[in-house]
Amino acid sequence: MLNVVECAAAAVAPIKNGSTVMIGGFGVAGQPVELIDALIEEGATDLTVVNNNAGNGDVGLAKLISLGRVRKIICSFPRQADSHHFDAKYHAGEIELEAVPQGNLAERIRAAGAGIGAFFTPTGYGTPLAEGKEVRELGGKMQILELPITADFSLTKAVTADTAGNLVYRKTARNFGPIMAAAATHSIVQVSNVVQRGQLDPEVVVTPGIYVDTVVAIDSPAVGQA
Amino acid sequence: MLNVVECAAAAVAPIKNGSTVMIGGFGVAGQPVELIDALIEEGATDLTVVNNNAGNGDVGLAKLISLGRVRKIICSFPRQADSHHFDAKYHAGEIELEAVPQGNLAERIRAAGAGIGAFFTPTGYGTPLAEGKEVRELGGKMQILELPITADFSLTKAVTADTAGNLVYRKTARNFGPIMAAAATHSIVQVSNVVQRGQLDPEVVVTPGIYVDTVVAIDSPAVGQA
Amino acid sequence: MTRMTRDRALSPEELAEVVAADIPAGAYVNLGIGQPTLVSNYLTPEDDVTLHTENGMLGMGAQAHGEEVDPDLINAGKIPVKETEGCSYFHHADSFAMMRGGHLDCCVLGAFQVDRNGNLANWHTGKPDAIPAVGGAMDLATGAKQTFVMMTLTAKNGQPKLVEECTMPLTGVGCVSRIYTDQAVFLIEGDGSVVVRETFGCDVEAVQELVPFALERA
Amino acid sequence: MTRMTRDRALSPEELAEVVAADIPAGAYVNLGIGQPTLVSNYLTPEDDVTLHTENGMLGMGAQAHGEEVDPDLINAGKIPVKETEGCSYFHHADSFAMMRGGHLDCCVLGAFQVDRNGNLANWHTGKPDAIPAVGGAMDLATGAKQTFVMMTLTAKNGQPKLVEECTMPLTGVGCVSRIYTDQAVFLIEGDGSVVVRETFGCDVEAVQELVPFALERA
Repeated sequence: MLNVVECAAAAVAPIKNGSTVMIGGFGVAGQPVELIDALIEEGATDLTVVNNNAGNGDVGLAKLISLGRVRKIICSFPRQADSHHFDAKYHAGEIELEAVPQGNLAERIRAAGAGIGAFFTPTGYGTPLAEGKEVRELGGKMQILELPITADFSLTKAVTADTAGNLVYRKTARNFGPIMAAAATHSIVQVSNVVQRGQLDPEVVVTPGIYVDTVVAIDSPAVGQA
Repeated sequence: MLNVVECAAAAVAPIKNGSTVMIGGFGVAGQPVELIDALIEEGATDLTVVNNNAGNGDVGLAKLISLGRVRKIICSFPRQADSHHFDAKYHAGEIELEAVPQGNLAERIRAAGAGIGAFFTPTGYGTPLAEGKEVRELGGKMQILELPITADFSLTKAVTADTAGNLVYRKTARNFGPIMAAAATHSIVQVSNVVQRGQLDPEVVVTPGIYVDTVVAIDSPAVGQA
Repeated sequence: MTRMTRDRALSPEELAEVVAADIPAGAYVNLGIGQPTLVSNYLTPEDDVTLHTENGMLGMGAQAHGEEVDPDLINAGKIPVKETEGCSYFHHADSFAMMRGGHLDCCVLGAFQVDRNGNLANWHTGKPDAIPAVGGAMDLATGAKQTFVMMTLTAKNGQPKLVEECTMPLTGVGCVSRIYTDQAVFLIEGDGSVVVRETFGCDVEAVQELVPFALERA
Repeated sequence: MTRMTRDRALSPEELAEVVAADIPAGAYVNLGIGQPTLVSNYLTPEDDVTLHTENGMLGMGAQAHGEEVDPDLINAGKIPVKETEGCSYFHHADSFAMMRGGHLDCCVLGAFQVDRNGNLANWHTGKPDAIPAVGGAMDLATGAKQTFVMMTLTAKNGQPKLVEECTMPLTGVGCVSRIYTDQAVFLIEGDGSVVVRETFGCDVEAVQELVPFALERA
């Protein structure tokens, strides 16, 4: 049942040491900035984080990493121009990295939400990222076996939630939001606004409320107009 | 590139003997009635059909079966009160049946469209429908290996297409439409109306145009109001 | 919640009311075709239970009648239904992913047989000439967090339906957690033991006579 | 289409124009980050080419500037872009399913190395202390119907980039079908042979000197 909370701190309060936390967003689009900040404040450590990247600059996920709170990161693209906090921890052997092709990352997250125990994919076959993985020829293609990525919590961002927990997103900020909310045992979503049941057209709901545990409305800086 | 044709006959003309054809719909909702009728007229035989059922009454898929045009059917629920044409052909040994749990049917169709070579699922483990399938314990559950269901053609129904091929559906008539259009090499869709590019909100498109090859606008009997 | 005392075997409607009372507030639930559908009649708005139908809808409403009927809005039994506020639509793979991914709190299914290990047989009588038709039963039985069975305790021919080991082809392995019958409610413990939670119009001894293995008392 | 004759090695912009001319009308295309992005400048409305960006959009438009910038609308390189008429949005798994399911007609990628069997290395230099960062490159290389590479024929240090066998960690196996370089366009035949389709500002002999295996002539 949906829990609508008053502030980001209350939303992330259940996250305990040792949790696996999926964090949505691709670049700034869909990044749950205020939830990440609340997680930094809240203090949970020894975290495994699932994100497309490994933090940028000095804030958000980068700050969480710099504080030594992340034990392991599962992502597709850790190395960036401004991923210096991750880079330093990685070279110091203080953070574990599981680098995953972005499509395998998305499909493995989807598999966790969809009850798929494992799947074969051609992506990654013959590359260092397939080392140690089971290989099989299927449909005339060499494929590797990939496992679901599950999580205790997900932190994602949508634009509007209704009081049934249904979510709609905005443009490319949708990205990992729907699949992470479905994959996590406890999904936490920040939205710009919460409306009453019946205010969202059932045809356009992207994430049905069954996947949403906690919603918090946060006044985000105004976004541009399309 | 999208091909908008004038009539159902032109839409199904490419379907040749021996083709595998997915047909959308769950009950009457989403059933591409006019496309099925055109396929009956068009004459292709030795077909493999993928549908949730095996025909009802004396029209549509039931008629196609009664005419001896279907070599094999892949479906979840063949036996119904009015599936007498299928029942007769089946008991006469004149049609091959692959009975698939409905969720495995949907997921196997999705896998074909998504480039997944095979997947493990708990559904069906320990049942007669898993006989001969590979079994493995994953995530503490016994699971079976399922392969994608591909098709040469799909016949589905949506409510509106734009000239880029984007589709939106109506209520529970959505059902198998999006996954069948994505899985088939050549997807054929009947819609109630075609609008210009830009007339559908990009946030609410359910099937992006990349999955749609042929569209035909057909005046269907008016549907009820929500 | 106070358990009602009853002095006779229950009608399907009465049993549906017992099942409805056991569904937690706020739950997401799928009710199988047939007798389980009756459960929806005993869910109140205060229960805030959301119904899933596997043909692509969450927040399914009551059966539609007359002018409310919309051919594009039906349930898994192909019966016209209505919307509820807060409902949503999705395609078949997303709908079954919801079920198979363990997101439904509970499903209620009918059964031919259930055995002491929670194995379920409800899709195929096992007759050699029967046409296999499974629909979504295997996905529901295996995918929901809890699978409740609603059935009569014995078949029309008097044969037990709660058995030592299913003889009919299985729908799912070890998936049933509770059995609601006209004469008693049973809890499947997972270690082969089955507890009689309550009886209707008879005592545990009478129920025991209809079940071919030793039952546990609550 | 008439092939232009050129009398010198091509600039990245000129090469992008060559690639654009080879993309069939009506194609669905993904352009990799960096030099491949230039190709979009040479696609005309008449080409009716639809661009995919793996962060969840089909029908991606041109780069956004000034007041057009919307932080919720970016491409895979995290650069603000615009919509086109007929565009659509979807989540990451749906976006990669589109790519991995073989629905894109073509993708254009940069490369560190390509070898005669179409193996591609473009994500990792192989240095032991390098942090592996692959993004969507492996999905694109393996998933698109055709993978085109755009690169200089030799690295800055003069080393060949079209090689007998890749020495850097692979991105994909046998996935490249054409290589567009500043000095020539190559067709990968799949049997280990590589055909020089055209040269820019040099003859085939000069190109052969920069490639460590025997090339075929068109």
